[in-house]
Amino acid sequence: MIALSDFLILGALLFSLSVAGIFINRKNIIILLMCIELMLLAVNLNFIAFSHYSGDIAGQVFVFFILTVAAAEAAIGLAILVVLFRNKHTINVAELNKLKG
Amino acid sequence: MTFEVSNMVLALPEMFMLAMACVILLAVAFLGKQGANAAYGLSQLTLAITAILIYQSLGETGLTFDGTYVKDAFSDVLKMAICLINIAVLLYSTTYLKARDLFKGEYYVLAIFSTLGMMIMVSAAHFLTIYLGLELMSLCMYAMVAMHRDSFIATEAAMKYFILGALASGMLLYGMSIIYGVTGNLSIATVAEVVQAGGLDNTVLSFGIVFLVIGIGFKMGAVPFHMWLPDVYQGAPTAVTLFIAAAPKVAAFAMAIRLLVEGLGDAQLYWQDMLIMLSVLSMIIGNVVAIAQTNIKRMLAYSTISHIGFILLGLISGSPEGYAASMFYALVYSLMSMGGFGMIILLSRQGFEADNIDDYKGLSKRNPWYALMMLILMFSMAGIPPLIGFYAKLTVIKSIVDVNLISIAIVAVLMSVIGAFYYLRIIKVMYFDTPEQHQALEAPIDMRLMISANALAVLMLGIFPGSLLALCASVFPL
Amino acid sequence: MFTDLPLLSLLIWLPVFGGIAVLVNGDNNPWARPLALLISVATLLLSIGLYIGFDNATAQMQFTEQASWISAFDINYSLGVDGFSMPLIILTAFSTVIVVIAGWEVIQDRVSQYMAAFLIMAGLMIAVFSALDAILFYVFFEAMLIPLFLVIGIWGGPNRVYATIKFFLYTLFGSVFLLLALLYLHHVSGSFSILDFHKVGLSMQEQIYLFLAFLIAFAVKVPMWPVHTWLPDAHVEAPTGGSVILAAITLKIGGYGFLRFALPITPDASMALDWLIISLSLTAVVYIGFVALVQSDLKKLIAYSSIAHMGFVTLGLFIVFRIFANSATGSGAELAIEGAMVQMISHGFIAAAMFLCVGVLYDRMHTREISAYGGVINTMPKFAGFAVFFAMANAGLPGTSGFVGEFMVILAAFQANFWFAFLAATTLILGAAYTLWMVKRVLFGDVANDDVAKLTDINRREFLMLAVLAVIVLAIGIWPAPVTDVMHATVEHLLTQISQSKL
Amino acid sequence: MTENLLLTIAFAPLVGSIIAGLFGKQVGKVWSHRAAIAGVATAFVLSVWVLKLVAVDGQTYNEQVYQWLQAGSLSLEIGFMVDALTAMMMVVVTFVSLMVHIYTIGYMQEDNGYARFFSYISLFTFAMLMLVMANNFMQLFFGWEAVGLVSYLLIGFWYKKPTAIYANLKAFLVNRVGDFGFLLGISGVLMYAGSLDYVEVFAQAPAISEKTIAIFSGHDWSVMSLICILLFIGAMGKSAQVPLHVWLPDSMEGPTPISALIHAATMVTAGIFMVTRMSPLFEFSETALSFILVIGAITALFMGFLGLIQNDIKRVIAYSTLSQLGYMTVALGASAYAAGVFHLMTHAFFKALLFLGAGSVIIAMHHEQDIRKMGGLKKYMPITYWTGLIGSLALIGFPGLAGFFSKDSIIEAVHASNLPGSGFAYFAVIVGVFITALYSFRLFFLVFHGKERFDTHGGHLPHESPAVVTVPLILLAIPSVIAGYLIGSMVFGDFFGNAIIVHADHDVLAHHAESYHGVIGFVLHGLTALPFWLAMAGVATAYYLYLVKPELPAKIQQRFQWLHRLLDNKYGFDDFNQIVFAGGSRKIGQLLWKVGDQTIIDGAVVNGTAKTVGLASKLVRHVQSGYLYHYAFAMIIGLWLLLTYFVV
Repeated sequence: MIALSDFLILGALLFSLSVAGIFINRKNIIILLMCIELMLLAVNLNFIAFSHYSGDIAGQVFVFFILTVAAAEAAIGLAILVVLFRNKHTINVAELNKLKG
Repeated sequence: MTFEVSNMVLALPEMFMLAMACVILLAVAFLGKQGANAAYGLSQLTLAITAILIYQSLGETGLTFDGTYVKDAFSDVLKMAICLINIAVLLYSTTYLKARDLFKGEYYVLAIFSTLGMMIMVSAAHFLTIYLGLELMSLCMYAMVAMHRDSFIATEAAMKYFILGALASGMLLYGMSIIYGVTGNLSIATVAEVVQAGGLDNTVLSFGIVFLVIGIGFKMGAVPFHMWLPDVYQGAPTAVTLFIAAAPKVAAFAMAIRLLVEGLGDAQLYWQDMLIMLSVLSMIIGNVVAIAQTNIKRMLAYSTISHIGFILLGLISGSPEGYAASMFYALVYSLMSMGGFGMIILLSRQGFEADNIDDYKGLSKRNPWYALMMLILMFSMAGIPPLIGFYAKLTVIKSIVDVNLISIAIVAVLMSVIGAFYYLRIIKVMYFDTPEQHQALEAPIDMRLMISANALAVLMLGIFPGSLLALCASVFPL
Repeated sequence: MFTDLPLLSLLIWLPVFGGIAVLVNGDNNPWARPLALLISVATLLLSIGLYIGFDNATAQMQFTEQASWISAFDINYSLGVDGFSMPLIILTAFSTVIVVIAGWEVIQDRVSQYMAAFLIMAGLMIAVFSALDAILFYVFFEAMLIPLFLVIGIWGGPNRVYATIKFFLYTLFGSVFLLLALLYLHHVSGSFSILDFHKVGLSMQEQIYLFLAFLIAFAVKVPMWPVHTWLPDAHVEAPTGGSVILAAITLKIGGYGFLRFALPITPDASMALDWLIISLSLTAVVYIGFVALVQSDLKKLIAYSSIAHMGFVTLGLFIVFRIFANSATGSGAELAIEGAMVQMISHGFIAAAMFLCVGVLYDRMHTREISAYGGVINTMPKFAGFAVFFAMANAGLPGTSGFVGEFMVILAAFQANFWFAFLAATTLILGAAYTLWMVKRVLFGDVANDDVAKLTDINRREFLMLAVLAVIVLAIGIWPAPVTDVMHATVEHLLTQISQSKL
Repeated sequence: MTENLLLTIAFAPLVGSIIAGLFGKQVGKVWSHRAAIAGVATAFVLSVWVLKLVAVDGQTYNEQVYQWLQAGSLSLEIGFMVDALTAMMMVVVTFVSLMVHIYTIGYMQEDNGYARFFSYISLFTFAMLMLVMANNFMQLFFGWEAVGLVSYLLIGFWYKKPTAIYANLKAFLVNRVGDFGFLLGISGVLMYAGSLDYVEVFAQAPAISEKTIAIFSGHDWSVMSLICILLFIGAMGKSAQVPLHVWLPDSMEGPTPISALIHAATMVTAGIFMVTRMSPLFEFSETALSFILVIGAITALFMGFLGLIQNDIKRVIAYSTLSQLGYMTVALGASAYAAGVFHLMTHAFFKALLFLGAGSVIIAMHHEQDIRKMGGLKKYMPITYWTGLIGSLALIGFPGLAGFFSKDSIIEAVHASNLPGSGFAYFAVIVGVFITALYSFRLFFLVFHGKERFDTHGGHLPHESPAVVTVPLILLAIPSVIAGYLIGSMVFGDFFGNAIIVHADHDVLAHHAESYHGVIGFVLHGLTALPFWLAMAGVATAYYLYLVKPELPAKIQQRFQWLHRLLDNKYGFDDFNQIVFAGGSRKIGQLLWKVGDQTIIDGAVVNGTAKTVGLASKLVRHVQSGYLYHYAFAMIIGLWLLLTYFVV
């Protein structure tokens, strides 16, 4: 029998991983998008775990919504990425520094 | 069943707006070129009618959609405010877009959907509703920022905004999940009851609250979650900056109220100190860094950050007066920033963004009237009476003085003195320097009238702030 | 007869709306000047109505008006005057007329904006003196900065930007603490009425903090040493009219603030900290006296002398506690307070006159450097006559209003402590020294250079305004009773207020 | 005696002044001087009438004209008080003033400030009358400063002369130093008497004399001494007592009539008058009295020395004025107020006479003032000569002339005084007699006798001045001769009644009033007394040095270089003031301004703060690096902060 805390720890790990990915990765914006997806999944894991252990279905419903929104989010993100590439001909994070100060 | 249907009426404005949004979408899709004009007209119409609908239904309150959606005085006032603000915003931005062949229907579609998102946030009674509203609003805004496809900085700004926004909403969700875990509930009202009942694991609770606060802080743009704000404000086309700067702050404020006050009101002692940290940092960083700016959009971005610091003060006080004060401040702020960015649009034209402070040299000689309007707006932002900005500061500071947080009050007033400097610099440039270029204005008449009305409203509300203050006070019963 | 119409509101809003009217008339409109003059004169007449209708016998607020303004915080539009504010209101109305006349020919750029700024400012300042609601007071107290900021910035000298921003931030810095104090007082008293503030009881610690807040706010306005450095810069850069208003009215708001807020609201703290104010005031008198001696710029010199003269105001206001303590005869305290008031009023006229004199010279020579002048009396005898007269008034010569205030305060200071009087009295020497040395270098001697030789004597307009001022200065000097009689009752009331502890 | 009478006396000159001053251009020269003279003449005639009322009918007057100001229980008023002292002063002032007015017609003939001059001197007369007629300290101070103002204006009358405008500034400032003390004295009076009205204050005198004040903690001083000394400091300024005497010689830069009227006869004696008026106070403070005594003695003696080496005709007389003022002050110190005032009166006459005579000479010499370039004028200007002789004899106290009586009574009084310092004072006044005679006749001989050293401007020989000049000389000569005969009533009699209060234990006059048996006796006694012989010796020395052996003085000067240098730069007072006070205060000013205001307050604090904020702004903005991962990192920092602070 897996304890709730195990799920939570896993979720936390995934979350931390994705966050770390966002600010450690300096190469590729696609990776950032993946990290974001990962983060959402970590959250989903939390929700499901909680809803399972508290026997409340709402959490799992929430997850469905999150998944949908995540898809939309990814779409927008990729769209922006395309525009960006058209302008800059690169998707290197380190070159996004025109705006500063 | 009938009961259900009749109950749906509570959400009539949103449903109407949703329908219209789809209509506009189709119009843009099928009408092609003329689509833009139609879209513009329709969206203004939509906003106006929605405002009217809300006005009609004032006073009716209640829950619907299985308690995920609430209609109360608070939501009505804010939603109406959002619609009215956006009417002006669309008017301003249209001028801008037309001048730069960015005049496309998509802008309006996105704007209306985003507005819908804000309204949903305002009316949310459930974590899920909040999340959906938030995302609806944000996703549209990401797209709007990137709308100017050929602009480097716009796309860069969009990307930054998107990534960080997503990160923030991820954290918000994580926080929600924790709260859900602790309280076993997602409906704000029930969460509140559970928290009130107590006996929860405070560590975990505050752990969750931290993430919620981050989510709110990001949407509002509070230090240290503000990094996106200057870049986006500067990078986005002014029309979009205007849109982002005005109404969403109101929505974000509403989200803060829903989550922290209504949901976790009894956990106040946890989030109060966190907000104090954010607020003080925001006031200091915002005001100090703004001084060094030469780009007026960026300067206004930092000034926004400092204003957010002030808005948070009201929440910190944890009293109904305080919440009312914050709400007042949020509304006043969006009025002022609308005017500020509107003025930039007014003075800009094809190939000239008018976003450098030096572009304002000798404005009072070129066209004294708009210099005067800008002067009013700037002094108002600086919080000098008899302009509305002063009462905003007055009320929030009053609210924290009333809860004896004098030291924070002192920080606040000192920062407002530092802040006064960069607003004065704009006025100095407009009035004391000699003009460099003598281009006449190109803005159409409706734009001119609107901006004058906007600035004069700042003045008149400053002379008679009573009604607006009373309104804000009325939605937070003691 | 005057009490039945809302005189104070008229006094406030007539110039404000008049100013707006002038403003919308637009520049290069020939009517801008006459209209402005008309409005200012009308205001002056109204204010004289105030004097006529004023009842000397009572310390109650008179001509009171009450209307709800911001019901949410029960902030009211409540006005009223007593023996302290009434003379200052008249002074304001009068100075405005003078300013309008002074700018008649001199100002050619954006005339209507100039006139409008001063008219609006006049209204706001009258409102400051007549506001009985703390927030109302603060609103006007701050709003007044806007026109002054523009006046100095737009029509000012070469270094105006630095001066005007320094002036604005300096004063803003001071006044935000006033705001905090007012909010705190509302917190404890549950009302924004100043008169309620007078009644609310406060612990010593509260009083100390509140007093310090008041001190910062009003010390900057007065200005007291060491927060005085904005004044010389502002004066030097300001146009003549700006300097006149600055010296004649805005400085008085500081002194008025002490009378209206610091003393009655925090009597115990005032008593505990009077040594602070007294020492700062005496520093102002002596230190600034020496500084004024070495100024090479006419306006700077007069600005510094203003600071020194305002030192007498704050001194007079805060020696009363010591007089209570050790004076055999009771009249010392009244002397001190009334002396301070008279000093404020008289300084209003004299400083205005001095700045007008400098303005007259500056319009002709376009320099304020003392060294650029010399022997002006040869080419401008009429002007020299006035200049010497006002210089003497500035040096506190008996028979001029300049003497009255200083005399009263010194008499009173002796009753507080010999050394206070001793240091204060040094102004007899220092004041005479810097003023007359300037007179010697500017007016006397043989014609110094061709520019001076080319000077033309004052015209009818300049003669008029200087003559009017001279008459007033002389009149007050010879018979100050009419000025002081209106404040006896109010002073008595204040003294009873501050003599009973709030602890 | 009615209020209107007194008001007329005071304001007639003012009216004249206003007419001459404000409308001088319109009415023209002639009418301006007519107006002015008419005003003063009226004042004079009525003053004589008032004197009659007081002296003969024994009336006195003390009423308020109007209330100047009220504060609490204190009421400050403008009012008149007329008793013997006042009446006498009024007559002296208006008489001399009238003489000077007439004289001025001739003296200022060619000056284009003619009308202005008349308006000034009439204004002065008004101010002086207000001063002497005051019935309270406040009004006294009014007149006090007003005469100072007019003196300032008149010394700088020729405003193009650098020396003149230097002198008038100096005069005003030095006087202000005196007024500084005076005002403090008045404040003291108010504090301890609770009023500024003479009568009320004098009534309180005994009570006040009991009180003490701790100026420096631990040392209790007698309040009365403090007040009296402070008041006397005022007198030192006006009446040019060491060390505040420095302005008087320089004031000679003004036109000669002014030197006669203001800087010899009337204004400078205001101090003497004031102390006399305050005798009810001063009598209670022996400390103050001996302070006065010593100051007076120093002035009397050492200023006399300076007279010896001056070559400017007016400066010689100026120093003699200083020395005579010293005599009067000594008299006050010895409580011989009557004698002091008596000398004040006689001195007013003969010193005015001498000045106007000098003026007459100056006209004749075409405004040459150096006595070494004169000589032998006797035959050219007889009237000036004889009146000058009378004046000089009166000055040195030749028996029978006015100066003799007043000066002798002072010397006697000092002799009889037993206050600390009276010994020195007696020595000073005795030696003073010799010195006085010496410089007076040095001047006299150098100007009127000996060979003619002036250049005759191509044959233009000097000639007697016109009648408007000579008539006043004659009119002044008369009282210079006969005024002394009033001694019986004024000094030894009860003319002053209770205008002057003297305590029995130092009433020196009363003590040798006993030995007074009429004028003749006094004169005869004088012929045998030491002062007379000293005076004669002085005259003889002068005769020998400047007529018999004119080369001798130069030799002596060679011999006593150091002494001459010492006297020549007037004991170094001027240099000292110039360097220490004038220079010092400018240095302090510079220091406070540059360091205090500009460097510390503005530089460090005000602009320093601004700079700091600006700097911070420039630094902090670099945190906004523009890199996404930094932004994200910032958010993580925020998260970490919140977690660490508020969770664990």
